[in-house]
Amino acid sequence: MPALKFTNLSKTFPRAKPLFGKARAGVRAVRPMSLTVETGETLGIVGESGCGKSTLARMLVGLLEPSSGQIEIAGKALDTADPAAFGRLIQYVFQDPISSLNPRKTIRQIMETPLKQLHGMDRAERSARIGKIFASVNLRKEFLDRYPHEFSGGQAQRIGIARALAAHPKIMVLDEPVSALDVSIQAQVLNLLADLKSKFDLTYLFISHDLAVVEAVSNRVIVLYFGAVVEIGKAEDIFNSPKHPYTQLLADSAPVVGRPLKAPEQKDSELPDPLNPPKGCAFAGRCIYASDLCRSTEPELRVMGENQLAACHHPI
Amino acid sequence: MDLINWTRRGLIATAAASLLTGTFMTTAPAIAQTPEGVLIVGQIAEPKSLDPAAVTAVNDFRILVNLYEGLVKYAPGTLEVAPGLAESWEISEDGTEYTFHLREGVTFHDGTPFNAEAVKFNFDRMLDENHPYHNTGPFPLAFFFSAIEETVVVDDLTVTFKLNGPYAPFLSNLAYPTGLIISPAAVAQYGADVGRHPTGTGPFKFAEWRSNEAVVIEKNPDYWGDPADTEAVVFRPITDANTRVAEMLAGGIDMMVEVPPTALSQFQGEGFNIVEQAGPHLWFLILNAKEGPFADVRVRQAANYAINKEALVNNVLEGTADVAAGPTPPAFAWAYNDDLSPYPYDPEKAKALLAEAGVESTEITFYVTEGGSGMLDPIPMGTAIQADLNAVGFDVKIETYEWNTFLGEVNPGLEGKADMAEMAWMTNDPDTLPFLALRTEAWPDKGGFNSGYYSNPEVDALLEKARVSTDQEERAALYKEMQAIVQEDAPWVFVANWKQNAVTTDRVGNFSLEPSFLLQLQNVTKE
Amino acid sequence: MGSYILKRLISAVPVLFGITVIVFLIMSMIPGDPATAILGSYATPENVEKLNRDLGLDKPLVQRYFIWLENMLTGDFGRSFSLNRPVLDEILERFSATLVLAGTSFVLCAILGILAGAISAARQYGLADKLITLVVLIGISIPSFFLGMMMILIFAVKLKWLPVSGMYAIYGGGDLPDLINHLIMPASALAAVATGVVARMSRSAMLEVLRQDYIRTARAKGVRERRVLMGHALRAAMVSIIPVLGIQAGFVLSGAVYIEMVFQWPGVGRMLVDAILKRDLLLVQGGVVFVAACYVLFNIAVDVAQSLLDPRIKT
Amino acid sequence: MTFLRLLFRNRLAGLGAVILGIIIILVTITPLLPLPDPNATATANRFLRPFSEGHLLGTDHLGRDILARLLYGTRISLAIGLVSAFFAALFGSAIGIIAGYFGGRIDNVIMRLIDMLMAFPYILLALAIVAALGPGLMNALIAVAAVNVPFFARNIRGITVSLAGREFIDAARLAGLGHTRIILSELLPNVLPVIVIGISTTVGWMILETAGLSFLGLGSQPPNADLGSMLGEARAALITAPHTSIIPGIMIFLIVMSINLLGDGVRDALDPRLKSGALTRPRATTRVDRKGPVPQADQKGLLNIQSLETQFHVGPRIYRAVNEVSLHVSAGECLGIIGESGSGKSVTALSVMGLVASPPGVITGGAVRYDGEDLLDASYERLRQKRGNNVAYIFQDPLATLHPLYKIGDQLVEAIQSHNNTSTKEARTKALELLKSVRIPNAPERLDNYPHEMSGGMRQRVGIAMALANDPEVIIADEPTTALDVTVQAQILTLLDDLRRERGLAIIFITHDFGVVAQLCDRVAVMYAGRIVEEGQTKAVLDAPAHPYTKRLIACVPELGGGRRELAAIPGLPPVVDRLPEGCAFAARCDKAQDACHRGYIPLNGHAPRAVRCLFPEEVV
Repeated sequence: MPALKFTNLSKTFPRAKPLFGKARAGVRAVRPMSLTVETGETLGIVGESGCGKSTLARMLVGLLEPSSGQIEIAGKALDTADPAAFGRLIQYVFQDPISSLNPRKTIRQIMETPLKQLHGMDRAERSARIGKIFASVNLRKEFLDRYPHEFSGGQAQRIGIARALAAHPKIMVLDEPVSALDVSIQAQVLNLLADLKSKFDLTYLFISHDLAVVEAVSNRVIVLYFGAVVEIGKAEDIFNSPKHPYTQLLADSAPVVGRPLKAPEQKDSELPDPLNPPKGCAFAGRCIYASDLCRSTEPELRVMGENQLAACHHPI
Repeated sequence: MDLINWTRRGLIATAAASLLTGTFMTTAPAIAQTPEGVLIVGQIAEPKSLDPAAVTAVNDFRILVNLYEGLVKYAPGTLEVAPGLAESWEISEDGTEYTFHLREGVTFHDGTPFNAEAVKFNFDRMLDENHPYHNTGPFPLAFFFSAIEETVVVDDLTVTFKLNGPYAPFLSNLAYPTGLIISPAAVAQYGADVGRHPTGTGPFKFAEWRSNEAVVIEKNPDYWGDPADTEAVVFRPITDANTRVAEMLAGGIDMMVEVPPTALSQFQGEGFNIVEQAGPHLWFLILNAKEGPFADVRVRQAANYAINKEALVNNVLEGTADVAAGPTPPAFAWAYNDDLSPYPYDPEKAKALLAEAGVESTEITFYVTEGGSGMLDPIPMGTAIQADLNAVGFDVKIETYEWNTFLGEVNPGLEGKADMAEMAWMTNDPDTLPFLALRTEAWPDKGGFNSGYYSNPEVDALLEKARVSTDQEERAALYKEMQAIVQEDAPWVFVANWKQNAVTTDRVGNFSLEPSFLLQLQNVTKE
Repeated sequence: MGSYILKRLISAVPVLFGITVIVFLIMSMIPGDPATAILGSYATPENVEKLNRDLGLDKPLVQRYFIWLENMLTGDFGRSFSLNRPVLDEILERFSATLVLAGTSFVLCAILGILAGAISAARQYGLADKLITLVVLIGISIPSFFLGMMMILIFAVKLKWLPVSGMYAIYGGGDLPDLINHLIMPASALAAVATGVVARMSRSAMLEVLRQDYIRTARAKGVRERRVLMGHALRAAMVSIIPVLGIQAGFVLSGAVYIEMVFQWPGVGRMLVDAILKRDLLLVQGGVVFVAACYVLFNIAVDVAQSLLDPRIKT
Repeated sequence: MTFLRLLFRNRLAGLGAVILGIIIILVTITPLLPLPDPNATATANRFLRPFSEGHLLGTDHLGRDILARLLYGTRISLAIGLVSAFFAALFGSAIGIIAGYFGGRIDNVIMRLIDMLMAFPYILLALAIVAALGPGLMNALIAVAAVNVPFFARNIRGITVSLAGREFIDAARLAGLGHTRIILSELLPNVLPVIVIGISTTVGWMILETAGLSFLGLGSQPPNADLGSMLGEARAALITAPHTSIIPGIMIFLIVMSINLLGDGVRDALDPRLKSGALTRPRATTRVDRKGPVPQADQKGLLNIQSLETQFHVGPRIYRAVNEVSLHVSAGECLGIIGESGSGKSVTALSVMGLVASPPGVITGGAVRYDGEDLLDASYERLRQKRGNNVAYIFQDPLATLHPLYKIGDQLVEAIQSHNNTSTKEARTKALELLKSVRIPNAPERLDNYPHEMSGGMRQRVGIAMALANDPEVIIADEPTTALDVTVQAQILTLLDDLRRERGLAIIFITHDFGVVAQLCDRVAVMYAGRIVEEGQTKAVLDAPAHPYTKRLIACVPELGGGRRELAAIPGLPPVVDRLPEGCAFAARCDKAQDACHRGYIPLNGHAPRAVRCLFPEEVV
């Protein structure tokens, strides 16, 4: 049974109605997409700013009401009426570790909330559980009575992860969990996440803009562009043999030691305007392979090669 | 360094600017002296209207009497009735018909003639609900003339009022500003706005009214009598007493009325003249004779003894009032009972009376107003009275109300609300105050102002009788008897009779105050 | 921009409508009635009742409200009984006086306040800063009416530099110098607190802005420090100063009540206080709606100014 | 207690606290003082001047002792001010929090209502409330509190809106908290300081307003008086007996002033930015306070940083952000500085042109020589002429570093005109050329754009164009691509590389990304805890890192194409630069560290350009 399944999930943000004339079309942050995440899998979600990856993540954990579509966790459709029900199934780790911790609460208070609210534990149970979790994320127990501002980014992110673990979820959505951290700390946290996954039988949705990081932690990777999935594939394949030109562009753009500097695309290309989306393939304006077909018809996600899907009329 | 330079420059510029302002202020024509021949009067408020039938405030009357004239007027310096627009009059034997012979050749400021029709128009407008201009009202003091049954135009210069019964104060009421005659043509022309376009027959005619700045009246060159001695009079409403005093001291006005007692000492030096005049005014405390401690006459007397009225008039009011002895002010000389002397200040006696009465609770709720016509510093007065009463064993709690709320609370009667309330009346006839506020028939539920529910059949009888008597001596005797009884019964605490005051600069000549509290400026000069 | 202004104007309509309801409700809650006020000492319950009936005050509240509203929408604000003239005439006349006073004070407080705040920030902890801080502190700690009274005492009564009260000299005035002469004291007394508030706000806004990266950018470009402060920093600080100016405008307009009383300024504030005391319902209602409309309009103007200054605001 | 210490560090707040304290003590013990009855009238003794016998401050119009009345009046005024501020804050904050938290329609309706109340002239509103309720202190209190509710509501709503968007609120929802709990346990503690600040800064105002109402006769009932009604009562005698007005006036002034001073102090003390000195104005140039001797010029490179030391002095703490850093760059050369956050790389860069915010920054040693001239010694004007003209900067976040309110054309023109007396028209032409040179499409239209109207990549191009405006010889680029997407980053890096080659620019490029360094820089310096730990030709350093830190740092960066794997993390955290350990700063995290590493000074050794600061380097240099 898949851990998480969503069908036709989409989000459109309405825009203020102008004084005159009819209501304008909303901004389609996430176009209808369907996906299945297997139990125990790490699904990497990669894309540049504004591609809709955070919107998607927030819908999955119930922080944002989808405009359409269903979410199923462990075969059961999610009930939006009870926010606590979400919390026991799926948890979220935020990008900015400091701002996700209430500055006026001690770490203990922060940690206790999900235990109390989601699992109704008494004081002794909570204390024991917090001890276990803290041990597993390599945090010392004396940190519990300190306030968030006393911690470095890496420590704060561990606390964030610990809090998510406290809910004892099946699935964790990790939204750029390391992008605010220094590289030496980033590696610590990524390794920790990998440990926890096996230890607690978790399923990860790992969101990042950093291809190398995604590649290093994921089983499968999906590439988002302009609110839509453009490519899905195994982590080891997707950047080595991308099918979609956008994936190719991403791979080529990443600065890699030993690779000479070159501009991978035209110098004057601009991103599509979300307020005025182009017809057809959203990437057509930046794509060297773009044809008239691309500019008129939106490509569907198709299977290309083994276990690799891409939405492109002219795959590489 | 650039950084320091510019801030320094900024500071220098600011300093220069303030210096400039300074020199501007000093070199600017310091307060211009008020011009010659123009009298600037500091008034206590903006007039409500300059339609004599529509207003009730002395403040407004002070302007009106210079613009308008009535059939009769108060003789200068007295409250006696003297000819005005009517040269003479006859009263029928039974006292129900008054016939007036009008002065010839008088015209209104708009050029229309003054005649018997105009007189009839004026009274019908106030009294006849079907009169075409009755809707230019309301006419709050129309009841002064409610005795009039019919106004008859006998000929162009003769008019007769038919009354529904003998009514002694009628002539006196005609002399009151409500009886001033307005031009019918002006009423027809301006309708309800005629109050902003006053048109009378007086020695001054209306020039201009700038809201809350000034009402300007000019000499009427076509006046039938002696022309005014100033070119113009400007009435400036300055509601804040302190600002009024400051204006006077700074030379912005030539004359101010109702000088706050505390400020009087400022004008005792050179350059100013203080003018005083006692008038028919009584400042008193209504006592709730129906319930509470004051239901007992001894407690009411105790209150009269307990309050140090000498201290109030001499200290709080700085000598701008005399101690009142009874319900009738001495200004009504003919009706005043000289034999009465005020309750002395005798706290021991008060305590004794209180003990004798043996009231259980001496808790007193005391309504104090914040202002109001004739109220003479009501809050300091109230506070001082509270202290005096507390000193003999009362327990007085003050509640202050702004004047209109105060009237709304007091006029319907004190029952169930308060034991004592401040009040002041200025009247034009010895009949008015006791008739409206002391009779049993004048209890609030019967439409009177006897808010303390005083009731003494003897007093009732005396007052009814005095009202229909046409013989002044007989009336005087009745009033004097009434005063003695009322003083003894002490339905009120009789506190003060106001001596109205005014201050003028020494450039103002020939000015005196009238006992009627009106401000006749016709003969005033201004250098 | 035009449609933005229009949109703001339209959105102001419900606010104004709400204000009419509030003012009407409050006035109907006030005890005492106009009839008592008209009749004065001679108000007997009987007369009062009759007069109230004549004035149409015996009708149900809701009915009275809609009659009033309907008349007002057709431009008829009714007739003030305490002044015995049409409400609108009186308001228009008095409102211009208030605008002169409050407008001058507002301009004073804006210019002086921003200047003082900017200088203060630019010379933080320097002598100028300390001096300005001190003056500003005094400014915001003195009740304006007390300041006004003291000014009259010193400058008008003792020194005789300035006229005590009024808007124009009664005779021989009426020109601009005369008006300015009469304006100096009330306008500065009224502006004192607002200037202090604006200066403090400007100072902290400037300090806040001076920490921003774009100030460092400007310096890195080699822009002269004067321009950095008075151009870059002040302009950016204006974004947070302007809303404060908007609020201060409200305070100045409201605070004019005291000043108009102390200085006998023939303005609308004093008129409204009198009208409340006299229970002159129509005058209060009309006047408040007028003042409120003015305030709302001014705030729209502030928002428009803000959006002109700050292109990031969507219009 | 840090709060009190912070509070009293502000001497004016201390003064306010002292004055207010004295007043509060005085009014608390007032009933115990040998004072005459404040309500005892003695009208014959009215208007006694201050220092009269038995009446220290004289008597009022009824002969009552002013001192006694003043103290009793102050009690009332203070109580009213505090209580009304409290209630205004209570209701205002509740409304504000609800509106701000729920947003949408609820917010809209509430805020429209607040708008209505605010549009109602507040004195008239108070007056009407008092008229409706009747005069009296309680009613005046209600009125004053009521008219101030909107201001609290607006203020708190603003704060709440920004807090409600913060991630910890989302986190609380995921932890299963309902709205009420979130408001009470998550939002309120964060809003509370703002409310306290609001109260402390409005109590004074409330006292003024209550005084105003009392002045109009709507406050306390005789014989009691608060300060406002004392003033109101005394007004009639202002000219005759000014002391009766001036004494309560001064009292109001003292109370309000001391409350304001204290309120400012509270505000500053509760404001976390104060601790970091963020509310002090940065000077036009960084403060230079060199203790040691100035290093001699050694003719290296065009821009030569010699033994630079920059510190941050925050209270008693000294953060040694940059320690003995020597770097140089020649024309046409690109020098990379790499390091993690807090390593001092940006501070080094900003120190060059005196752009480190000061306070708290101080340059305490070394020299920065441009073409041989020591910039740390230069006058402000001399430095200003060099800024942008000879040495230009490109900063990290192009949205924050461009002025949001100026069109980019104007910002470019300004950069040009700061160093050249060109007409605006000429400068505009030049600006257009610049935009074209950084390859901005539709350059003529872009001149009239505001920064927020452009994408991140375009903004950074503008930043580069601005740096090029005066044809500088040196460009210091401080993480110019960190905030950008990879595709955009690639374009910007190419652009910079092209410019360097075309114009012969010397570039100092600061980054934390080895890939970027590898692609762009000729030489690289690695910084750790404020010091250079390794430097050399880029290829040499990357291929064979000598310092264990460098080596392990390279190892823990995942590289594209490596597939799924375990990463070689470095344990521990970098040291905080105000408590640097003796010896090697990396020793605590280094698996090769020995006792010697924890002792003494470890110099930078090697043969130029290669050098390493390690006793046991991985490679011999």
